Amino acid sequence: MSQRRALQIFAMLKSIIETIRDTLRAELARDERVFILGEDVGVLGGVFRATEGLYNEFGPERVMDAPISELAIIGIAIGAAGVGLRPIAEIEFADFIHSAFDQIVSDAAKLRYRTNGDWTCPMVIRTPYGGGVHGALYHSQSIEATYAHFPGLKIVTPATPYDAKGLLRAAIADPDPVLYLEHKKTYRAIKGDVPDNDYIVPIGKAQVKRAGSDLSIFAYGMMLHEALAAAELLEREDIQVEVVDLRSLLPIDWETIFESVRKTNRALIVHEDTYTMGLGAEIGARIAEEAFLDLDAPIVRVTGPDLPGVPFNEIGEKTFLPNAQKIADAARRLAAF
Amino acid sequence: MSQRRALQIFAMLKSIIETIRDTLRAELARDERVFILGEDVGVLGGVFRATEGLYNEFGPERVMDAPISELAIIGIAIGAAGVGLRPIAEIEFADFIHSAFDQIVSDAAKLRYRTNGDWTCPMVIRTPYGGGVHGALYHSQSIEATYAHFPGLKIVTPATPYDAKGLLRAAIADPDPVLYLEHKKTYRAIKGDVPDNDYIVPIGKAQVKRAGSDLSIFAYGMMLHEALAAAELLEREDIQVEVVDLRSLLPIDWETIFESVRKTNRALIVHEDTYTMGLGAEIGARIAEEAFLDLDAPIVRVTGPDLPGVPFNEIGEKTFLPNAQKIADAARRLAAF
Amino acid sequence: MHAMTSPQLADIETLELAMYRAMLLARRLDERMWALNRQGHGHFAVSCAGHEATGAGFAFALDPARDYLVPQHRDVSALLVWGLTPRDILCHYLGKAPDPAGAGRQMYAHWGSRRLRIYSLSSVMSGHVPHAVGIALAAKYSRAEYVTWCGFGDGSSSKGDVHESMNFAAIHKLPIVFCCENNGLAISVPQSKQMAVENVADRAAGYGFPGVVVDGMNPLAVYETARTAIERARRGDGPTLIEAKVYRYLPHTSNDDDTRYRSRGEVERARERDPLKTFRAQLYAEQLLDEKSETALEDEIRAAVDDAADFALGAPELNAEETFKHVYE
Amino acid sequence: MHAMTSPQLADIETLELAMYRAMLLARRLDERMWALNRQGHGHFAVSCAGHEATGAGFAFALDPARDYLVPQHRDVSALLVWGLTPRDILCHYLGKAPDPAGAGRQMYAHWGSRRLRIYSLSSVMSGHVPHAVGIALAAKYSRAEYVTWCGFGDGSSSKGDVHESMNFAAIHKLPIVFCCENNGLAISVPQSKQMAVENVADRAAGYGFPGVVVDGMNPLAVYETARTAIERARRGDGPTLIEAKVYRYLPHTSNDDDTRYRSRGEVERARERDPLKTFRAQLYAEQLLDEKSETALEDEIRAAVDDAADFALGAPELNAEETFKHVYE
Ligand SMILES: Cc1ncc(C[n+]2csc(CCOP(=O)(O)OP(=O)(O)O)c2C)c(N)n1
Ligand SMILES: Cc1ncc(C[n+]2csc(CCOP(=O)(O)OP(=O)(O)O)c2C)c(N)n1
Ligand SMILES: [Mg+2]
Ligand SMILES: [Mg+2]
Repeated sequence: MSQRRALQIFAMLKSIIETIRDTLRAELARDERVFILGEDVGVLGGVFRATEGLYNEFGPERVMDAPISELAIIGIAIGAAGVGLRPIAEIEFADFIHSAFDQIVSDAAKLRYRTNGDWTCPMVIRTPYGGGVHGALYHSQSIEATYAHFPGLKIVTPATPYDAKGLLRAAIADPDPVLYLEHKKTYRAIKGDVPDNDYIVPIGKAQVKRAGSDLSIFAYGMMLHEALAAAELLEREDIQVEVVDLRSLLPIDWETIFESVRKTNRALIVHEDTYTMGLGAEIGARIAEEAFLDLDAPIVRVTGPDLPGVPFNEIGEKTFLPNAQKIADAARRLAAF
Repeated sequence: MSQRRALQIFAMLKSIIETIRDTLRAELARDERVFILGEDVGVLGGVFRATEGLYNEFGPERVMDAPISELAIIGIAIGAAGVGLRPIAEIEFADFIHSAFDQIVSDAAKLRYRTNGDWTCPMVIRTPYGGGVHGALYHSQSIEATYAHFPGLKIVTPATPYDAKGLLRAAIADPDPVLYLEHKKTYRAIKGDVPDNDYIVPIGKAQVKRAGSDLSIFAYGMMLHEALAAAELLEREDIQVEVVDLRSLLPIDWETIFESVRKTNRALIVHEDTYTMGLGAEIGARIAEEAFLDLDAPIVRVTGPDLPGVPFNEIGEKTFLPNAQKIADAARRLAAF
Repeated sequence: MHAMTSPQLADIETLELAMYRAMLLARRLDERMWALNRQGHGHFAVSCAGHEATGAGFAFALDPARDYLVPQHRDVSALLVWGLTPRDILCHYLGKAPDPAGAGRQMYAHWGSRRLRIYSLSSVMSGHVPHAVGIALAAKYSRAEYVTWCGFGDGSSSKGDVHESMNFAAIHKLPIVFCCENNGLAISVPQSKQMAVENVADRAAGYGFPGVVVDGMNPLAVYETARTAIERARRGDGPTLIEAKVYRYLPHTSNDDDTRYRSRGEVERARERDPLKTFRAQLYAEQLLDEKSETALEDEIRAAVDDAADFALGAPELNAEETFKHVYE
Repeated sequence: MHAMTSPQLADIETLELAMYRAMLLARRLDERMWALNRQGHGHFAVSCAGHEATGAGFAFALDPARDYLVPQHRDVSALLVWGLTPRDILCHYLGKAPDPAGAGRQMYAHWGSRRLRIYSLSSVMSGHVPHAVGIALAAKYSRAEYVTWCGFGDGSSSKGDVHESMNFAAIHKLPIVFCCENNGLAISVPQSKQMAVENVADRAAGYGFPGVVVDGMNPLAVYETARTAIERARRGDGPTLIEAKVYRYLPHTSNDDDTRYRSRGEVERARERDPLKTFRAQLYAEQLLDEKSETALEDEIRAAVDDAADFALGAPELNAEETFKHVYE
């Protein structure tokens, strides 16, 4: 295919941000109980334009601009969800969700359990996370590992437009609180086909994106694409890499992970988040517990380094973030083990 | 030794709560920059009596009662630490630290890094954590795993009076923010000898509490004592268990862990906190990465179950918490693997 | 004298007697819990003694058939009006399976019942205040006619949650009443170390809605103040902050020792304002109560508390299997 | 006319001229950053245009040799008075190694310099407010004579951090001045959707200290108001909340498009109140400035900005090795 033709096709595909917007629009239209609450989601249409046009279409009660009050945004959504609404709370950047940590882990995650199933919290929290856009320490964070420790919550993160729609619909339909994490670098960089029909992508199911026999890479979000790029590099060297998109981070689809390890006997986990106690910790430990005898080599993690944040400066940022090259290097060593 | 004599000795030993109080008193006396800020730390002397008598001795400026404002308690301590004081912030129960999550992870942990070492945060956060005292969901939580994900922080938890003193002194002397976690069930249940001299227990060093050759148990806080009890049970069955008290949870003393695994070739990790993404995740993954070839069996974790909280009801609480029996059962299986 | 109507009042009864009954039942349940605690039954008692008039006052001003209650932890009298039974309360106290708040998962005083429109509390002070605002937002959103009542203590008022919640409720003129039950203590910390103002109610002006101080030891005063605020909310005119000045007679909880931070003299003096005493005297003066009817009432209440204690002591525990349920749907 | 003294003013210069210089330098630096941004240098500009009078007004009322500044992100004019140089500011803008705020680790407008007593900012709105209170507490604790100045925006005032901080500062009568720079917007959210009141300053009464509204486009008015508050703090009488009404002329940041949420007409009308324009006219009227001295001033400033831009563009980057430093001591 010519480069020109490829660019034409790319232009026809949908971006993740467009997909999220269209899905939100459809859900607002479909269900009166659904409303959006967040900073700048209204007139501005969101700092990333995820809600562009929705304020005009659905009005200020369904697309509500909030004051800078992350705690209240989440807490109010919890209360409203309890009495029958279906709030979609937007946190402008994942880095600012920390102010609402208590509400999420003490209330949203524990409400059903503490009330013996009496009160529930069917809400979605959408938030952009991740680095690579010169966002520095406070506009680059990956927050999944922190929240993956709290039973009662669910966490998903799409890496493709198809999953962006399917997982968002699943999250809104879910009877429990779902953290829907949007890697901000994928918003416009990743495009794909998005069917018009009302499919969902079930929460808790990973997807093998590329089959391979030499080693398995487990990744999600933007890093899935870096892992796929690494796999292509390695194919030229005759290393056959299997790449699994986790998609759901709580619960994790252990069966798909173990099956892949049973096949390749080598596991490499990739995430952008820092190393110690990143999600790779659980994945590594779980494999070492439940698929130990299938392993022919140590677990390997390719992650951000144990630094307090991603620096603003480009060299600092590149130093911090994993990429296809760093993944390929680690995979090469693992394959040769 | 007669039971009576044993009880007499026990009465002469110091409890962890007494040790903490005495150490705080000595530090307040030694260094004018040290002050205590927290709810009910003053006239009441703390809900667990950790600061009993200090208000009378040092006055309301050095032992400050705070309003119910966890965020401000931590934030104010951060500011005061920056300009030369040595705050010891007390959070009444670890469960309520969540309101200050943003201050701890966005500021205390990142301040030195984001300012290129210019501004720093030499402060201590003391807080009682852990279950087994009928505290239900919100007076039983283990919070170490959440915070162990944030480089820039340090985390310690003593399991003995000796370490309670040595680690508290190390924490106060440390130029970086230290979370000093006190398992509330150990406060009065665990007693021991506490030397009068000015020793410290260095942050970042684990301790082999009991040598053994068949398997290694890694534990901390109250669970160290359950692990030691399990090891005694198993000794009667001729299973020789090595028990390591981690003491420092960030940074973790990997060398001591790997050395133990190299010796026993079997690793069992115990914590009270829930399973998924508990600290055992990092320990398990790290062993699977760096000591993989030393392992003769899968990693095993004995932890709280993946439930949103510890129930109030005693049966529920017992169902939740690990204990010597549950640890011994898992260790028996691991030794036989 | 006060022949006011209340949404949930049976015809035959005067409002005042109904209030007194709720207050007395709350007090007697409280006494029973602390007695059970001393006998080794239950791990954790939280007293409502001193807060009963406030609870009874506002509960009768609301309509439990439609309004939502997001209570303060000491609101036992209100919860009784709302429909919780003595059995519910003692099962909750003992953490037994029939406990409506969580089948024994929650500590005592962590209320909740969806059927009764009582929102669930965690232990985190003020964490429930934004939930109340969310419930009120849903009323406006759905054009439903209920009002949300949200209680919290003076200590709790210091938390940022309260600020963000009040501010949001004000912006959208939500149908909610905030009620600060100010007993002058956050465990041991006196009001002077919690804030530099005399009245929490004064904060309302900074959000743009009325703040009112009321004598929380007088159920009729609370009732009147609550009515005004509730009507304002129902009209769509937005929130009110009511500050009810109360006194906490017992230690913070059964784990506390209040002799460390307040004198017995202070507590004794406050006994003179005890609403159970002053309101009883008023009912006698108004001839709504006499020795005979009081004895009958006390007997009835004692029987209800006895029954509840027997029921709760004999009720099943949370079993191990149930412990694993209700993490997700 | 205003021959007031200021702690850091050189004798030869009037206060007004010094203020004007700081404002003009801030504005010209701002313009240069946005120009550099359009040319592809730097990723992120945050404008101070419209906030300069407030910054200059309060900075001259403080004493940079001893007082602490915990700034609002748009306080460039104050930071210049405080001792940050144009080179510092443009190195910070470009994230270069000589950036005093963090050697290129932080995004622009995340100030900090320990040497200059400027506390470090994160991006988290209001997260710095409790730090300012901590610094003020340390003054009282150590009987040191400094005052802490803490700025934040109208948007930031909604966060619980501000509530808890003001409440604590009030209880202990700390030597601090809170300054809300109210430009009526939190990115795109207008004040009417942020709060139901006209003045953030009105909240001070709920904490027990004075709240004052001042025209933040008038540096002398800000100076006077700040002086009163600072003197009060130095006397040990506690905090003040100053609300400076300002206007933000440019989009929120270089990533924002403000045409989506406000009309060009509104922005144009606000230009009439531009402090650079009105204060310049005043200086002309007071014969403190004329064409000749203005040209000299503009030339001097242009030279300083050119020098800073050259320096910053040529300055070294944060290197990979440095990236790993300063996690712990
Ligand atoms: C966020 C938080 N911090 C601390 C505690 C511990 N605690 C429980 S009750 C209480 C005092 C509450 O005071 P107030 O709100 O005045 O209510 P009162 O008990 O006096 O009725 C405290 C500090 C808590 N539950 N939550
Ligand atoms: C806690 C938090 N939430 C959201 C943001 C995103 N954000 C950055 S600046 C800003 C608006 C700040 O408004 P204001 O405090 O009025 O200051 P201004 O920029 O108007 O001067 C927002 C919402 C943030 N930085 N921090
Ligand atoms: Mg109180
Ligand atoms: Mg603003």
